[in-house]
Amino acid sequence: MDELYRDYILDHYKQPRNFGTLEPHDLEAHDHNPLCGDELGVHIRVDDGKIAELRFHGQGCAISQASASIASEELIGMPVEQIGKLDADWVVDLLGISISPTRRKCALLSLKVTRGAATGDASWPE
Amino acid sequence: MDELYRDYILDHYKQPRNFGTLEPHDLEAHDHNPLCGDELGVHIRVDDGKIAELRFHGQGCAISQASASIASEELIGMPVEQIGKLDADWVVDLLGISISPTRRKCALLSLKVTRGAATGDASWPE
Amino acid sequence: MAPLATSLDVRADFPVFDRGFAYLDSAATSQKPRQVIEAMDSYYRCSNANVHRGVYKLAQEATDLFEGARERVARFAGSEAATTIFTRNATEAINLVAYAWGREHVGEGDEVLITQMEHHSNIVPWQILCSERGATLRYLHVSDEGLLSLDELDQVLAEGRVKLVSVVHVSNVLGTINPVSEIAARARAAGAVSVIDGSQAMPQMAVDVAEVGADFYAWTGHKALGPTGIGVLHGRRELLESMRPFLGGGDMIASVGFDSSTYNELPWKFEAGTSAIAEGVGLGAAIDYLGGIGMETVRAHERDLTHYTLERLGEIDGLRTFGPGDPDMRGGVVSFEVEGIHPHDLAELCDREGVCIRAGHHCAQPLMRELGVPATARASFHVYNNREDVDRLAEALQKARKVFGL
Amino acid sequence: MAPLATSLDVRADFPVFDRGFAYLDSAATSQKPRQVIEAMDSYYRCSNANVHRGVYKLAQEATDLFEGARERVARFAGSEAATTIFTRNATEAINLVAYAWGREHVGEGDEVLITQMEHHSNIVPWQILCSERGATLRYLHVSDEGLLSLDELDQVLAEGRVKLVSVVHVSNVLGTINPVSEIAARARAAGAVSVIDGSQAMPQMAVDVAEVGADFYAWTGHKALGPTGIGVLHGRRELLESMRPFLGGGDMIASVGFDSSTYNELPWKFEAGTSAIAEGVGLGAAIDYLGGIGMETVRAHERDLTHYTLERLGEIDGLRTFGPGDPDMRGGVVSFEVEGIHPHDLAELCDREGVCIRAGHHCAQPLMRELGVPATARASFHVYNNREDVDRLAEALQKARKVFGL
Ligand SMILES: Cc1ncc(COP(=O)(O)O)c(C=O)c1O
Ligand SMILES: Cc1ncc(COP(=O)(O)O)c(C=O)c1O
Repeated sequence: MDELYRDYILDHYKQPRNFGTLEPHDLEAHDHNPLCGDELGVHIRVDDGKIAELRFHGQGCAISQASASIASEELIGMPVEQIGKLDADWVVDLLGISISPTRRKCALLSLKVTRGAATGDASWPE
Repeated sequence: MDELYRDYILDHYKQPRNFGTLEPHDLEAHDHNPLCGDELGVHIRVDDGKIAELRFHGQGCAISQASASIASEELIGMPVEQIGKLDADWVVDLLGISISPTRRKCALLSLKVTRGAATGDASWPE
Repeated sequence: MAPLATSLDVRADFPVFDRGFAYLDSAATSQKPRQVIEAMDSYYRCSNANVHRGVYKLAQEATDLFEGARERVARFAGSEAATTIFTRNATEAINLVAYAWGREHVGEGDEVLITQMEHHSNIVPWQILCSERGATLRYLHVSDEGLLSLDELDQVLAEGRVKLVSVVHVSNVLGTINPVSEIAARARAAGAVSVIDGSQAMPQMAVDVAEVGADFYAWTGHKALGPTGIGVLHGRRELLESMRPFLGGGDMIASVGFDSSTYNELPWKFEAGTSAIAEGVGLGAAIDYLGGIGMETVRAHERDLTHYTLERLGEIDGLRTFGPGDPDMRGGVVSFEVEGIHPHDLAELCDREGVCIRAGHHCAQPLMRELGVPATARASFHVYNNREDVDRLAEALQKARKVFGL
Repeated sequence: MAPLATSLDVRADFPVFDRGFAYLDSAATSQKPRQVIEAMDSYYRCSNANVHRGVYKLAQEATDLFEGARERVARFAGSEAATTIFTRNATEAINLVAYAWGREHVGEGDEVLITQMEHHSNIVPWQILCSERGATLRYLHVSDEGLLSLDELDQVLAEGRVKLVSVVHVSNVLGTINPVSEIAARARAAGAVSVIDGSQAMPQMAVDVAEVGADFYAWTGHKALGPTGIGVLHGRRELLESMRPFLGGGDMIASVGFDSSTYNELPWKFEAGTSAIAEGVGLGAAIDYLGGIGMETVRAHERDLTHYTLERLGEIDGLRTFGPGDPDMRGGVVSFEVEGIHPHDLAELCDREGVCIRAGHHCAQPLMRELGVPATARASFHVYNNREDVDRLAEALQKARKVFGL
């Protein structure tokens, strides 16, 4: 089996969970990966300080899409104030594959926009 | 004896003929050699279509100063309309030394300003 | 299958291929032959000195090497030394025109006309100029086959507001070879100045800038088998002479007073500070190398590989190529997408097979938007490529489809 | 005679010396060690690809080499990668500030303050800026010993109109080492932005730009044992972030729309088009080489040679040197004149003895006017020079006097 393009990665890429838009929403952010032109946006509905609903949208490579899809399942239900504390390792561990330096930004884009929406901090997760 | 710095070259350098200014004068021009910063100006008094008097002034290396000094002796008495026809070989032959490409502009500066004064053509003699 | 038009076999001149790559990214930058690397090497080892003002032999030698290269580059391009300005790259060449010509001649209500297939380097300088001067930036459309329309050009020019037209000679995404001499002639007839971005053209076909007839022609050394750090701007003499300088500093002046300065002759008036000397020498060696092969041969080789690539990629399910179908109308670059696999993943999977292709927007985001894709994959060629490289690409793409379960 | 401070013996690293020259023109450009030439060579032979956007290994390798060099260059200079911008040369670095900062902040009635000892590259950009913006260019005086006066600086700043101060760190004619951190601090206190031209300083002494504390610090690769085609601008982050870009094109954008674009992060926002990649790699190797020797050692060596040169030249009748007498106050450059022999002739006669010196205005015509000379001769040093080179110079000068019958 492929090291990077594991079945579940391709599955999330082809059938991404929690993709689309959310109207109305409480939080949103949008960003891109300069390397390959991936674009990703997020809409979040907050309820009682927690992420009640979340939708990603945009286009990108298998890694960035799968990362968004997989992360979305963890993010829903999480207290908003916890989002700012999530770091790069959190996503990379979630993905469960080893990520080369070239693909790192693909993997981190979903967390970047989610943090951007929740905290306004648009820097790359480290 | 030195190939380039022959005695008569150094003699003209140290005691340049026809150097100074000329007031009043009929024609004048001023120019420089970008390579080494030599500056040379010329004042000319015309009488009956001929160069009656001529004075160079400025600062420069032995080659440019000697070239001006030696040329001045030929130029005085020459019909002004003949000046435009003088070419690079004329000066180089007058100097009587072999001029390397690097020193060519030094040798030609005096003819350049003289032609400039007589014809308005400020290009380098060829 | 079309017969091999030429049997160029120059790969041994390119040391990088010892690593075994199928390098298909020459539109981004070309590989360099030994001859170019050695020319720079030997410049630094034997003849290095600052140029133009040195009295000693070494400085004269360096000056002769550098200015000799300029003369050969000028001749190669159908221009002359005085109107052949060395810049850092094509981007700086275009910016030079935007700053030194544009800021003086483009004003409120004027228009600058470019096309939807321009590289960012031929977009952003004009955006900056237009926003500074209150002018409007307009774009000629690109048809579905990747072509410009001269009729549309005529219509826009007829409106009478266009001050400058800037068009790419060969598109780095579509491969389209644009009719640049017609475009330059129409611009001139309409009183507009013309700029041609020849970054992809000069490296791969015989270009005579005098024949093209544009006012400015820009290209870049590193795509033409030459070094990084050097580009070229050919300009029409009268324009260059009338323009104010761009960058100020050493070498571009005739004399400097406390309050003002007078400027040097062409081309040095536009070359401030110490030149890219070794890079000039390297570019001279590059065009010597290309001239040795012959630009007709280079072009025939690229045409052949493009043709073959279109054919081989056509065999792959779900693969779509962009740009003109006719290899006579396109340079050595093929952009494509494979349904169900993002270009980034394609490039990664090709890399695993030693096949180097590019994925992304190719510095042409407006064109990507027109094509309706976020990114494409792209294969591009130069003299060292052969059909085997294309075969390796086709195999890698088939493998990629398998990985993605397609 | 002062004892040899150091016994640097690195000449074997510099292939050009096989030709036997006493090369005393490093202030114009330095020679390059094998290590620098080989780093670029190996970049082209093994790792050449365009940087930043390539997915494949080769492109990643090239990016790592280039950006790795930037990080080392930044560290060498006491700066950081994000605020270390690669330009073509020091001249372009200064023009970048004049265009991107100057045009936005310098207006009618404002003043730009430089000094009489500036290189044309630190004069002409400001002349152009001032004439465009209706501002005034002012010059701090140079004393007979070749020094600036901080009192005069204070007085001019106190008048309250100075928006920008730009001063050379080490003069390429006088050798003077200026008190640049005092100057930068006073400029800041007066609300002016400061620029330091470190073209001659960075190559020959330990410079920590954070310690210098200026807003911008410019230098050039080819004088620091590095290649031509690359220069460096270190800038204060807040200023760089707030500035509009200078050149537009590929690589400096985040995204490009039809009408406008958003710009990339630092440092790339100021690097349009394909970078001088091999040159970056070469500059990285150059500062590694200098760092290996140690900048304290480099400085001690230059100081020693300067001292020795002042001593040896002092023995020659009719010879006058310019600049501070104290070698602690000057870098490795000695300008001089010999009564009765024009500098151009001196340089020619030295060349016959294999001694390379420069003659002319050294791109500092305003200073020449102040010194009251049309030109000077100049000897300058770097790590590969030794006392024997100076001895050869002294002998050549004596011989020149004989030729001229002095
Ligand atoms: C003091 C000084 N400033 C600026 C420069 C310009 O450097 P470059 O020509 O590499 O831009 C030089 C050297 O020529 C110099 O000596
Ligand atoms: C069509 C086109 N124009 C301009 C450029 C810019 O060239 P450079 O980055 O060398 O300035 C490129 C390549 O990147 C190109 O393909």
